[in-house]
Amino acid sequence: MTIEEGIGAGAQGRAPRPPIEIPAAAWLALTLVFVAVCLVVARGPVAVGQTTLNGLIAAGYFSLGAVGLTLVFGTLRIINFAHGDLLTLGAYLTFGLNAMGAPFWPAAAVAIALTALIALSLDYVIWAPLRRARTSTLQAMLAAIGLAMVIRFTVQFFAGSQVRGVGQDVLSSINIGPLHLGSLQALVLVVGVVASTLVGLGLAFTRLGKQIRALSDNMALAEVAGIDTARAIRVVWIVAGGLAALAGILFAAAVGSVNPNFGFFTLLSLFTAAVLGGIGNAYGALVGGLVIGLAQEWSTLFVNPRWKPVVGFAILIVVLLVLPRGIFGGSRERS
Amino acid sequence: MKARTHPALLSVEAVVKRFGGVAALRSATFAVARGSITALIGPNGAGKTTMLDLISGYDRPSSGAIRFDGRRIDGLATHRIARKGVVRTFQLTRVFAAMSVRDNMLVGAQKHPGERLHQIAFGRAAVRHAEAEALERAERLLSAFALSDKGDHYAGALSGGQRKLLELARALMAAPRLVLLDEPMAGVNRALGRRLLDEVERLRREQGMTFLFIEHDMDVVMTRADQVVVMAEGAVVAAGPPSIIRRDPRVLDAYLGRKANAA
Amino acid sequence: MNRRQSLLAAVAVATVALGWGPVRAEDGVTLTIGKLLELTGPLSENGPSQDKAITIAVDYANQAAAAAGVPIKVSAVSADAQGDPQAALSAARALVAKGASAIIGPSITPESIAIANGLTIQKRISLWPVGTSTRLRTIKDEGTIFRTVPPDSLQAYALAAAVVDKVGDPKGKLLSIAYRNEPYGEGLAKDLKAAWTAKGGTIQGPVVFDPAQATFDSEAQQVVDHNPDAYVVIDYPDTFAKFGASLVRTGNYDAAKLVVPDALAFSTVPGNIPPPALEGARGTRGGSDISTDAYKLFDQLWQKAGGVEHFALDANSFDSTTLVVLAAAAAHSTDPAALTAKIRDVAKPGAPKFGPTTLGEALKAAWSGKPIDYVGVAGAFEFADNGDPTISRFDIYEYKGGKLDVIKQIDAAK
Amino acid sequence: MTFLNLDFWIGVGVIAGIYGIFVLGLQLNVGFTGIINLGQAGFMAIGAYAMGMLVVDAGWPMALAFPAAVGVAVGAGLLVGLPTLRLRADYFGIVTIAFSEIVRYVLQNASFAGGNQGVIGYDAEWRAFQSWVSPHLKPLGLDRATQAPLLIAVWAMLFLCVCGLKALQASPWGRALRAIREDEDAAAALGKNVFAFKLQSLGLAAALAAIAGFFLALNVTYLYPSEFDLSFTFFGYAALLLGGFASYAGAALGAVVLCALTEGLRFLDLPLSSGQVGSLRMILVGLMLVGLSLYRPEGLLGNRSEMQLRA
Repeated sequence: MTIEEGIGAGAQGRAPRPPIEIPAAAWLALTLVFVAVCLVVARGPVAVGQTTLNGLIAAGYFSLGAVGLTLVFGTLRIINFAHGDLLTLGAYLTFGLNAMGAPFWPAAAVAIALTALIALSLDYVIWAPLRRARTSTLQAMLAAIGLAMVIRFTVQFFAGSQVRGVGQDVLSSINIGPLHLGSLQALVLVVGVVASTLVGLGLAFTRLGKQIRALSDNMALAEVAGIDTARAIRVVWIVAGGLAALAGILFAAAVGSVNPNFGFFTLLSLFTAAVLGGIGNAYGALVGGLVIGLAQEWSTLFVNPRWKPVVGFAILIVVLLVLPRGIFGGSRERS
Repeated sequence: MKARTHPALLSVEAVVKRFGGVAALRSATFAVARGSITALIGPNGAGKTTMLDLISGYDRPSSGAIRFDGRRIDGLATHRIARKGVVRTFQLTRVFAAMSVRDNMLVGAQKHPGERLHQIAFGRAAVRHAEAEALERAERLLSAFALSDKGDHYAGALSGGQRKLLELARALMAAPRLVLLDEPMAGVNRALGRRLLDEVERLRREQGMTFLFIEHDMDVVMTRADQVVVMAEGAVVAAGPPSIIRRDPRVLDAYLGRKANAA
Repeated sequence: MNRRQSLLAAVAVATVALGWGPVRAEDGVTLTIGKLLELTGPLSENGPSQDKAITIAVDYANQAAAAAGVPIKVSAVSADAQGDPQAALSAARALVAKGASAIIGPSITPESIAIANGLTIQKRISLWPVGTSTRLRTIKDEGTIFRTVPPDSLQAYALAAAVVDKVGDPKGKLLSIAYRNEPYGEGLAKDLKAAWTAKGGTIQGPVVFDPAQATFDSEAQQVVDHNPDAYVVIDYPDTFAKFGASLVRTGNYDAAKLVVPDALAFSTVPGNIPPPALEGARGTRGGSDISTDAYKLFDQLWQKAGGVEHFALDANSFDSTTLVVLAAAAAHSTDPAALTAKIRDVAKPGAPKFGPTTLGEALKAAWSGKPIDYVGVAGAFEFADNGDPTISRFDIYEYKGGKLDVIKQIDAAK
Repeated sequence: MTFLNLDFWIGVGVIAGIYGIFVLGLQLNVGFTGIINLGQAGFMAIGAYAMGMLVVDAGWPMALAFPAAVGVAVGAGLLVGLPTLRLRADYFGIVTIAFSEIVRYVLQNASFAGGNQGVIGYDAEWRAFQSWVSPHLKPLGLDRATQAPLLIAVWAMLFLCVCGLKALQASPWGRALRAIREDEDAAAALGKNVFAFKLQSLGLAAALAAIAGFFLALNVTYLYPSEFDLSFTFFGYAALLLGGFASYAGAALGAVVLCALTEGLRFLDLPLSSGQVGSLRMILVGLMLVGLSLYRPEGLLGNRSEMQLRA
């Protein structure tokens, strides 16, 4: 991209994209409603209602986990394979503090702060040097794969690989007529929606948010324009690390029992949600999570649930081919 | 039916290009005569580089047509247009930094059998022959641009000026019919600049090549170009031989930014 | 002998002299057992409990041998199979390199087949896999593979019998089947479906769920739909902790209607499985006439050792280890091939019976060369020629107050 | 000495050779064309399963099934590349991950590929050949080693592939590929059909993955979906990074060093529980990956100057 085009593009039309693409969101909502109606006709309201609720819960897990991932990926161009293990780190720090006598939720709050701090210090130790050496996306990806192993197996070194009960009440559920959802699951859903919306609003309307979005569009340009990129990057890592820990803790509490692999196993679903929604877009993570969650749960109405994981991946490929920048990413754009 | 040889090798007809909401090009129209050296001038942001991008297929026009030798090329992919004999250099020179200067040149060779897997396996003689021919052509061009001693150096290790010369020499490897140059003189010292322009004139004289180049240095434009196209704010405001353009009031307005009435 | 062969011979002599190689001396036997565990990778939740089960068996055998005056000392070396057949093959070789005379584990069939074909069959090293897939029987193991886990075909009959015992005549009765997407579940579900429909019952499902999912609510709903007369869920403890909670949350799940196979048989239910998911449920497990007190002893040893809770099929690893010790005692040697040859002599049908509570006498009898029939915690073995246990006796147990209580024994062959 | 066990190190040599061939494909894609192919394990699965099913279900001789399986994998490579190679590099990487996971789940759930029961019995001809060859290895003292013939076969194929790829890389085709890696747009402006070259590169990488899959199938004698999960691709990239992004020989060396390192660590006996030793092994591999990316991104054989020019 030549300088003239760069400045031209920056100034003329492609200012950092407004957070919500009104048409895309409306178009998507319509499709989902339409599909839901067809399903009700085919499989009856209760079955569809319940699977929709299950889909929303899955959407809560995916979007809460994907917000931090999409923020880092969008802003710093890092395919952070270690993000899943930040979820595990948050959960196991909570177990550690809990075992030392702290009650569960206060321990969780401390664990979230600790994980955010660790994510931040990892930026100093690994990501900042890589940025300074201007290494390729592939180099950063390999460092992320290595970091993922270091975090996962350090947790396993101390906590052991056996399955561990989290001890929260996974049985209590809320009944809406014939439908039901676990109360902890409802918490995950609410926190997932709230977190991605808050981050979305923060990106859109706060000064810091605009700086972070400028960062994601063109780091060099942002620096030239006088943005304190170091501070913006610090905030990105604190938010991403904290949200990852929150997601990990709620996931473990709602699921009820985990082992150190759980963060890594959900990573691909988080990627799918982030990429589907459009990288760097917090609402995208919510929408991406919603699309996959609903599609996977709805698929169980027609196909044996053994195919659920394939549904998620198939949707990712199809949407990426049609909208190469994800649902909110907008149309084709030169790499 | 032999292709009718149009008077104009390249004709740009009412080309518009919008980025998001803003029009970088507002219906530009001009022609480049066969065998001519045409300069494309105008203030920054006039859309000159965008025009080069559209002609070379790096980007697509929003509307309008671009014809080369009578046939439309504005929908074709870059490599298809290049194979028709339209090559370009970039404003920020783009050499293959981690490859040797000689390899950079050899990549420029066209229709090289060695680039097709089945030829490597079954057409080994043709490959050797084409490679020898390409090597000989590369050496000739390198010496014409005073780069023959740099053959084995990394292209990335060359100075800014030398890189520009390499990029041009590489473009000429393809024996092109139309060469698009994006500020070829930028960063090149005067002596080398003169040598480059002499080489351009020699190629036009000996091989009938046509050149369209973006240039800001007015005395180069006035002495070397036989046609000039003036652009401002995404439109062509004037076109013609340097002697007329020099006196045309619209050119002055274009540079001073006054709202000149379009050509 | 060219130079190369003499060098190899010299190395061989050196190792024997230093006591690392197989020893046939009269004074005593120092047996090394190879633990092939899933310590990292997708199945790493299995590793710690298998490790503990084998370690307990080794310690218990050492105590019993010392008490009975049998000169055999047992130690163990471990290696990580990583849930990947190639890594498992290399891990098995590392165990043999560290002097292991037999290999306990790995926990999935692909790894067992890779190790058998790549190493243990040719070197006649006994392999004690936990996997139950029928594929393991298609390879010619030349008597080197032994399984203390009952084959799917037998356990499927036991499961069907357990359900009949609960709901009575299968005609017109709806059985809902669900299993975790892997060989263990698939094999058992197929045979159970055949057994149940053969008795006139009808089947719902099988619902197959992928262990790495975030939620299992839709799958759980399908299991309890149409209010079936009974459900069979074939799963491992880690996923069942999540799946069980989803079942309870459906609102119309009754644990008393649930029947589970031996992978979910624990003397005390692990803490992470919500009690309402299993309380009152029934299950099947390899049985013998000393089941109850053998299991009590195993549970005492397990609780006394501390550390991880029960997981799947840990009693089977305990028995495999004990049988290897007995075979080494019978063979007076730690040479893998000699040990392998004696395994059937320590589980010979009709020979005097011994169990975990009488391990000292069993070791003495084995050391003196007399054939014995060792009955383990997970049932009697008496290996068929393909290494599967022939005994078709199964315990039907019920969970009361989070404890496993054997309520009945049946013979699945009939 | 338990550490110098011949059988063990022959086994490690076989695994290193399989990874070597697998990584050559990655080197061609990443090192020489600039496409981040994270679906290599998927192509390997397609190659291995195609061979297995052709022998077991269709009764083909292995000598025919193997080349046919490579062809199937190349076809899969082209089919995947056609719609996706125009995506941005990191998006293409993620799509290829999705592809390789879909392949794994289909193999596990579809009945045609044996599902959870896998595929077995395809290696009868090879085992016959192996038992015929073993005695002839007596002069080398390898007659008792279980996998010696496989070791020789794998490394012969690896050597062949390295030579073939080196010749390709020196050809104008290879030069065009490197130009595309340096600057796609400049290469296109010189008349190179960038998309076609990338597709050929991906197809060739799929062929190499299939060859690696063939030898993996012979090594483990039983095809099962979890043998081809993402960790295989990640481990391959670790070997590639270790070897350096500049040469095929470097890629093969990276595979050998990494396998020798990780398998050698099995003899680490520390006063820790077996679970902790297992975790420690993986932590060390992870630290190596991070360390290499930070302090020696060009790996063992790559040259730093070339990388700096490119930055």
